[in-house]
Amino acid sequence: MGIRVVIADDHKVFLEGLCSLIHEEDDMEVVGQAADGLELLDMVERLRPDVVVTDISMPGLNGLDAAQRIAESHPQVRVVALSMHRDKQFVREMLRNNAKGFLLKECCFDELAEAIRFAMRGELYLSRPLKEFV
Amino acid sequence: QDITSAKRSMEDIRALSSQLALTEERQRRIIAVELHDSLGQILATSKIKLCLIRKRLQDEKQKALFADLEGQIDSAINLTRTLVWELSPPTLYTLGLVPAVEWLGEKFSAEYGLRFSVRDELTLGISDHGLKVLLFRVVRELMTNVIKHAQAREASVLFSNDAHRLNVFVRDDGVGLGDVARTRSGFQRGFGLLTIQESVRHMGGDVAITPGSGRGTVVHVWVPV
Amino acid sequence: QDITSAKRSMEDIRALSSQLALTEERQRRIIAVELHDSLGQILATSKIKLCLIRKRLQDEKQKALFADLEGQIDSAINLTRTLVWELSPPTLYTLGLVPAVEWLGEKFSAEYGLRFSVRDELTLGISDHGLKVLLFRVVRELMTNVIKHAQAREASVLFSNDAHRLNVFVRDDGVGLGDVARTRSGFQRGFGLLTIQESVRHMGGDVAITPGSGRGTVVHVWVPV
Ligand SMILES: Nc1ncnc2c1ncn2[C@@H]1O[C@H](COP(=O)(O)OP(=O)(O)OP(=O)(O)O)[C@@H](O)[C@H]1O
Ligand SMILES: Nc1ncnc2c1ncn2[C@@H]1O[C@H](COP(=O)(O)OP(=O)(O)OP(=O)(O)O)[C@@H](O)[C@H]1O
Ligand SMILES: [K+]
Ligand SMILES: [Mg+2]
Ligand SMILES: [Mg+2]
Ligand SMILES: [Mg+2]
Repeated sequence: MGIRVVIADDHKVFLEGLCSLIHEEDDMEVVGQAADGLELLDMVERLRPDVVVTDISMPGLNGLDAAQRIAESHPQVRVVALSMHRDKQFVREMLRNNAKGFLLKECCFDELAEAIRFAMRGELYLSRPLKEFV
Repeated sequence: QDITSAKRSMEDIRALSSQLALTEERQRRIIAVELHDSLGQILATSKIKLCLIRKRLQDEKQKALFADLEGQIDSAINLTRTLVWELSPPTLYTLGLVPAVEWLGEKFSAEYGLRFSVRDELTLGISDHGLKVLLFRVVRELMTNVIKHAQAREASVLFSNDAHRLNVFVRDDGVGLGDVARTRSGFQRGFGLLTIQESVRHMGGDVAITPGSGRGTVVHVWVPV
Repeated sequence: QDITSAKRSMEDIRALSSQLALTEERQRRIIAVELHDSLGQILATSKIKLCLIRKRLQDEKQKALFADLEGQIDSAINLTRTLVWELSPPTLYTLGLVPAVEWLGEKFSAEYGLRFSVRDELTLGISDHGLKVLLFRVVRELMTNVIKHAQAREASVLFSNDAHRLNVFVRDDGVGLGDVARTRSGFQRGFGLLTIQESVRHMGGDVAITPGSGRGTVVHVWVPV
């Protein structure tokens, strides 16, 4: 069985696009789609995925806080952030919350599958323009 | 009686200028969120769709056209991001005052080739939203002044607090304000310092401007906490 | 001596609030122009490229994805246009004050279902750029007040002038301001009217608020020309 992924983004069309991309990869599958941080926590609890790919700006609970809670309650679940934000401060904060990757939304298509595989192996993956930040 | 009403007016006016700043910031924020959430997402989604189509393409010419198109969408995304930041920095709202000032320091350092360092010695968080927004505006204006007027090589922003007040020090090693600029008539040359003074006093704090040790300028802003 | 300095302060402050409004408007304008010129162009170019590629497509599935993609770019273009207007209406800069107020009147009429008519009896043009921008902000605030507070069915804006001054009348047939709101302490409930008063006085004019004939409110703003 492939890598079990839950993805979270409050933008439905974008979320579906991500699912289609993951669908084309042989070694992974989407087991859950969340529209906000709270729904994400709930799915992590119920589905125990291997990897979570999450947006940062979401209503209710944002991706930063969701990552922190996942790190506390389910440290074995690897979190990859996927965001429009491209500043050091966001990357740093996400890594502080134990994230295993940070993807920019415009880069994610080429890098998404790769980042998920890295996370699965417990390795860090950053979108190319962000590499200078660490 | 005249003096009392004049005093009342000054207070009104202080409230007014803070209020203006907050209203403006709120409007900017609304537009920035719209840009980030709606436009940014539409563009990101377009990029995904392009990617899905591209994977199925055979024709080389088509592929080249696609690469071009993806480049366009990338620049649209980057431009959107820049405009969002210029309108209203998401860092301020999501991460808080100090990270937002750090971000600004990095941006200014990169753009203007002076070193802007930020030190955070705060032992408390700023929960009041209005205070956060106003302090960011104040610090941004002071940092902009350093860039516009100081001819400094290094500058720093320090945040600290004790039990009663929160301090921000903006220091530079530039030319200094000179005597004229520190008097009231000096303030009238620009509106930045006057605006800062009014809005900080409205928060119950104040501003002190002194020469730096050696050279340059130190601006100390404090507000009660 | 205290009174003199208090007077001077009031003048400073009037200058300050006008200055703030102008600076803010200038920044918004810069961002709006960037959105319109840069982002708008990129999106328009993307649309053309999409079209070029689509014409070469055979596969039906690809065609469907493309239709979708073009829909996305169209909504990005529309959204950009809306944001440009919200930031800084191009009409104000290219056509002038009255057309910009007409545009706003139509927008408000469509959005809030009350009738906003605009009448132009001006025999002169407003060439001063700052005056144009400040008057637009004043009229926009008055129109917003009508929408927020008046519960009116009809409202109108009239521009007129004689040899010495330019007048703007904003009338509505709503609930009226009541006595409290017309007093100084009434103004303190909001900042809109206070801001208007300060910036109009800074231009050497003034504001008068009176009950409408029958019902509603008339706000008369005048500035010297
Ligand atoms: N860090 C500094 N170093 C040297 N001079 C300064 C510094 N900050 C301010 N000044 C002087 O003080 C004056 C007043 O500053 P202020 O911010 O009030 O106005 P401004 O920056 O000139 O214009 P505005 O802020 O309205 O765009 C400036 O014109 C400048 O001469
Ligand atoms: N056209 C109107 N009809 C009825 N009442 C009005 C009208 N315009 C203003 N008011 C009253 O006058 C008060 C003060 O208006 P002002 O524009 O100063 O503040 P605001 O609109 O309440 O808040 P702000 O403008 O700061 O967002 C309003 O709260 C409202 O009660
Ligand atoms: K799959
Ligand atoms: Mg989001
Ligand atoms: Mg300044
Ligand atoms: Mg108002």
